[in-house]
Amino acid sequence: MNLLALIFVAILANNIVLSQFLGICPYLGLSRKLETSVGMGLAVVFVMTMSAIVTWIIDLFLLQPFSLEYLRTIAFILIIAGLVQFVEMVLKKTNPALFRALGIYLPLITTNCTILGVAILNVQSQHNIVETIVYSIATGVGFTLAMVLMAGIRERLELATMSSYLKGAAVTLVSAGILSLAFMGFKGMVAL
Amino acid sequence: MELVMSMAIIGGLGLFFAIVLAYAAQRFAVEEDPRVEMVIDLLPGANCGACGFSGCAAAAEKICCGEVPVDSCIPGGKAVCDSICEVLGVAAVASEGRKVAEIHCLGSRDVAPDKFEYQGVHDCKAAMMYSGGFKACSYGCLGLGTCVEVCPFDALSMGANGLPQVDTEKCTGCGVCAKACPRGVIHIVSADRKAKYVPCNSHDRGKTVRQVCEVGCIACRACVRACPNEAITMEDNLAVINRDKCDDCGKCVEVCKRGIIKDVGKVLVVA
Amino acid sequence: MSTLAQEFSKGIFKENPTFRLLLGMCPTLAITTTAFFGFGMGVSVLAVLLCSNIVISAVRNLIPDKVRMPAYILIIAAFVSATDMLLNAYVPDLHKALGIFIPLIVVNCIIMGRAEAFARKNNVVRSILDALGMGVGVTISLTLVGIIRELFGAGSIFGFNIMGSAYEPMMLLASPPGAFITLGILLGLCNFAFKRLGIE
Amino acid sequence: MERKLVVSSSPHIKSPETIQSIMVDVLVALFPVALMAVFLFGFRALATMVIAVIVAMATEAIILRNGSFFGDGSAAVTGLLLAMTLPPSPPWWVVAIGSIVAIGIGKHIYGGLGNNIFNPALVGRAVLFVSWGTHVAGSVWTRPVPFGFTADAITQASPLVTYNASLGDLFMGTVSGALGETSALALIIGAIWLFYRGHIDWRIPGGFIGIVFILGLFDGGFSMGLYHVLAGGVLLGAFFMATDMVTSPVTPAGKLIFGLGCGIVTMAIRLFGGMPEGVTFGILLMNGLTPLIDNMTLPKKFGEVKKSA
Amino acid sequence: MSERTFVGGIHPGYAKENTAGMPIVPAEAPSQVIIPLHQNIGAPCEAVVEVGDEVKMGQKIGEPLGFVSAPIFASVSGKVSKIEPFNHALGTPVPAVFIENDGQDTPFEGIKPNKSLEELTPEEIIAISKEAGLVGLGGATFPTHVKLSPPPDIQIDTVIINGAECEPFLTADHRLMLERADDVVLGLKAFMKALGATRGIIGVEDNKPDAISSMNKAVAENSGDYNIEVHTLHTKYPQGAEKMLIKATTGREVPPGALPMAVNVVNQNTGTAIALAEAIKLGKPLYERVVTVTGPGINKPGNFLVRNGTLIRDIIEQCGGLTPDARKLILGGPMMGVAQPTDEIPAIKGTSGVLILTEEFVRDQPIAACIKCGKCVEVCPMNLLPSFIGSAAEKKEYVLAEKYGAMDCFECGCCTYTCPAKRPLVQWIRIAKGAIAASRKK
Repeated sequence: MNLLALIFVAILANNIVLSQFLGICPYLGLSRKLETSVGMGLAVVFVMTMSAIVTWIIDLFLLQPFSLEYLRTIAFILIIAGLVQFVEMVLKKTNPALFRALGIYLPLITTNCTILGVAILNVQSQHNIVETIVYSIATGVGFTLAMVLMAGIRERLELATMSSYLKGAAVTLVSAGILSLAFMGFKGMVAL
Repeated sequence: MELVMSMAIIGGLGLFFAIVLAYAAQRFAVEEDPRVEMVIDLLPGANCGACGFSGCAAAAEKICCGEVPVDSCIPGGKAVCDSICEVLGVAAVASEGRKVAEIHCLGSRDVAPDKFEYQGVHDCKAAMMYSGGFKACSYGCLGLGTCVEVCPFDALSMGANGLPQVDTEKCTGCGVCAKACPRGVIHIVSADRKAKYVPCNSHDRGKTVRQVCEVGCIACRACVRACPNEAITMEDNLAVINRDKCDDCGKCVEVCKRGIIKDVGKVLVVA
Repeated sequence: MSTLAQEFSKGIFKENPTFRLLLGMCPTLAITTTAFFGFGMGVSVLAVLLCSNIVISAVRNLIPDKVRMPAYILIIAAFVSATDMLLNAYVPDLHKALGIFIPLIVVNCIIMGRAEAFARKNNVVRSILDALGMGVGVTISLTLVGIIRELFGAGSIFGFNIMGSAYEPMMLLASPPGAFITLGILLGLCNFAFKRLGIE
Repeated sequence: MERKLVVSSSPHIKSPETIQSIMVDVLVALFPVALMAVFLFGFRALATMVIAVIVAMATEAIILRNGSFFGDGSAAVTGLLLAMTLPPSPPWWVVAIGSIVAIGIGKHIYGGLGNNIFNPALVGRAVLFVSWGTHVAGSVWTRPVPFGFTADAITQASPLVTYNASLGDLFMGTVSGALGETSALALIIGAIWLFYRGHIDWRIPGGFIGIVFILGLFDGGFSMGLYHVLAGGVLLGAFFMATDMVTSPVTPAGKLIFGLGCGIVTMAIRLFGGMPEGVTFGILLMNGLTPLIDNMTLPKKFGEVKKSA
Repeated sequence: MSERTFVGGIHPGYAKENTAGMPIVPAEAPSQVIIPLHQNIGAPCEAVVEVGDEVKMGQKIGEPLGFVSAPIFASVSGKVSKIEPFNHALGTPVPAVFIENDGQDTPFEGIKPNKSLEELTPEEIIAISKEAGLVGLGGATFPTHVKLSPPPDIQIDTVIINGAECEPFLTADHRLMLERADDVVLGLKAFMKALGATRGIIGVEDNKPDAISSMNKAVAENSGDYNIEVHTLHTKYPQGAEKMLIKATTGREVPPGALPMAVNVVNQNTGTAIALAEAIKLGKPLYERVVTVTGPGINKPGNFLVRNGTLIRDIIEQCGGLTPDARKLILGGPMMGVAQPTDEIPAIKGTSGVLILTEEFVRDQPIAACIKCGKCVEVCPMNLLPSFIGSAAEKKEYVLAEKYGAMDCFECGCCTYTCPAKRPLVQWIRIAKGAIAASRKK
């Protein structure tokens, strides 16, 4: 039950984008088309889970024993950077279509704060390895959900006639704000 | 001890990933042409489609693998062509000069009336679907501004007289407007052309033209006879000035009964 | 010399990271509940940006192209860790408020972006000016968002009560949805203002 | 024939219905609800409604600058609907800001009527709820006093907090609550008018109310199912908010899914959430999902055979 | 019999009462007829007469230039004065034969009665329909003999006579069913024999009870050993559209992009059936047809037997001219008819009605944004999403327009009729269809 609550909170009540403000850059940049948003979402789920596991292990077996917690930021980002570059190479070879769709954002997944953020949150909240995996996947799914919702909205807005000043990031942010309002309904639904 | 450990851990991690990535870089190497990126940067990025591809990136790819000539980018003109040649390391080709769009109709609503009242989508192509367009002259500009809408360079605007005008500074001669115009009123011409031209598109016989427009060419041939350089010919009831032969002497302007041989600059300025 | 001045000023207006380049949006939304937090975050970013730009531009010719990204990240991460500790030591309140967003400065696109786009191609002097300009741009933007949200969301600016005691704060602006909506509207206003001022 | 003939695309006849006529119909449908609100809560309710409507229309007129105050009537509908979700007498400036937010942020940021993604009235209501919860939710519900135009306001907890109102009271509306949500009778009369005029489809309110009823059964049997339908904003939401044309799906299957979704989220918030009521959030959430729902429920074309596996 | 129908559709004001009670009267033959040489879907015709030739009524003047085409006949006797392009109902001028009427109406000597239906073979029936220049008279003008020649692997089992006449204002088919019911049955029998069909259906909307009883009577008297039923259809537009009519009468759905023969059905118009009956009984080719002249803009509406090539202006004059506020001239019905820029247009085989609308019908209403009310989705008989197609086409997003079903639209106009935002959906869809077709060709 506790794990279910963790999933629920990570996806809905404490959505990584809509209430924790992580991963806003790809959220604004890649939510223009449904296809890319799904692709990016899945890439994030994948990278996030992998990096969370690796960083959790490193933290437990390398940093904590030597009480080097202050090295977390630097060690984690190193791991994530390496991991992402690895994934990038594999993806480029095995799925060029997806690679092209994600474009410059795949290298920027390194600088996607959700990945580092979730890695740090995991060790900060002292999740065990199961919780870490569940939380990472759920957070990634929450990110995907927010992306897909926004992609749907933006695809529809493509056909709308609106002020050129507001088109793009501005109206996306406002929509995210209202979505975030709607997600507030889930607040307090599950006590962790 | 702590210092040593931190250095060891960070160093160790760095080393580990360096090795893994070095291996992966070889294992998953993907061949790609670095020149494509460079060519994309050189292209104007308007994605106007004048080259025949869906966008600048697609065109860059084709240019790099030599499938299309280096001067395929019409809006970029000579400057872009030269820099692409530089990137690709090929000899610069003699590209044609800069081109611009020219509007070949003077038939604003007051001089060229409509034959019926059109209601519906405000778009020239859409209007053409109903009885061939509402303007009595079947060759003249409908004036619904489809060309203005499609111009990727913001170079066309609708004049107060209901006819489009070209901002020759912004116009790149990409030809998107000419393709969009269902009546073929817009011609793409060399930017350093001679000034004189016949801003009419009508191939109707003189009698018909008189009925539908006050400023259309009636094919009276006066200009053809007057031209000392034999630069003017009558092509399908429309006077056409060959600008290679024209020397802007202005004799045709004097004899034209309809007063419709104009200097390019002069008709453009319509308040 | 005017180009040097431009290197500085472009970060404030023409290429303002927040309002023009849309970089580093996460902290812009998350920690701007008060003007002070926004200012603190801006200064932190400025410091990291300045240091990393200096180092990267200084060693730019030493780093092989293939591994430059990991190298940059390491450099940036080191300065972020240092900033983290400094904040914790001297302004613990701010440190607590900014929370996870301090380590996340590492992945702030502004810093990486400047390293990749500017510091690796330019000398130290230009890189310093660039970093200062961008950093000041970020600080101004974050503080501005913070001021607006604090003023309407709490009735004060930098903790000083402005609106009087009768004012009932609009809690929306202190909440996550308010952050999105405020920034969205500000962005629209900026686009409008920049267009009017002729800055594309 | 002195004037030229007109040529246009077929068809050459059009139904007399316009956006304005639809909006007027919605206003007419809201009339019994508004009347009931005044009857139950007195002139304060009337003042709230008038402020909301006037400010909404003024905001729209200023933004559009087309010289028409009433315009297509959608601003009046938005303003009135917003007022319906408010308690009888919030401070006037709360109502005004709600209307401004509803029209400005809810509608015109997206380019005006037809383009907005979220129900403007609910955007206004949600913003007010988050900003000044003490004025629009919590313990501000007034006990209704029929004909009690001069009586002092006595606050009373919402039936969704107490769970002890009688079904009869809930049906007539003699319970505390927002202006437009207490009287099921008035709402049903309004809804019948909308059905009669063909402006709402049964699927959205049907799905919404149906699922609320079914889920309510699990909360305590038949009477609890009815209680959940009649109490709070379910009927107002189902008949007037969720059916907002612009922000709900256009496909038949999508409408049903939309209604069900609204009901499920509403009940989830009611039963498990931190707030007594969840209609606003449920509908806003489903508004956000509407484009996706539309895309996933494209109707089967005439004559199209589903490919058998 | 229970009412039959389809899903979707609209109930516009039918406005048929002005002409429904008016018997068909022959229109005066004009002093000159102008007969366009392209009067059907498919290939045009080539003139087989020359300027100066004397022609007789019913003489062939245009020979088809392809299989999907039908010959064209002189509708008066007289002298060919010129052959040159002239205005055409489709918008662009096409070559036309001008005949000066000598007023004699001398019949062409080649016109002879054929054998009785019992003696004719299916091939002979098809040949007769081809030689008589029959085309679908509902407005689509698809050559009849092509419809009667399905590919050998398709066995048509049902022939449906379209007596729905769902277009508002028009009453030509209604009158024909009242006045010529026996010929309708004879024509249907001929169609069935030609196709080897075992079932004949006459579908009539229930707003024409007199036509239904008239048809029932004629079927009872004349059907013989043919299995013919009269179906009462729910009155709803577009009940008479091919696919909707088949759905309503047989329950079969024609797949998108396919022809009725895909579900073993052939549709024919009431007028076509009568024309075939006349061609068999009298040998008379198709040179005149019944046209409803109606609308609020005409002084004396009515149903007229109009000769091919009569100018609409001449017909209008016979009907007492136009009212002062007449502003729109439509050939066909108000839902799918084509507005004309001038009254100098000759009536042709496909001219089922002349509709004159007045000022109040042409008020140019501003196009508002789509409010996604979904009313167009409700009424679309093809189950498409007209509002989305329209919005996509407005923004020139034709790929999206195709996804929402632009290519399956047959332009019945229900969506535009019903749209409260007054969006020109059909026009946008038409533009999208053109753009999609063009991109497919590439």
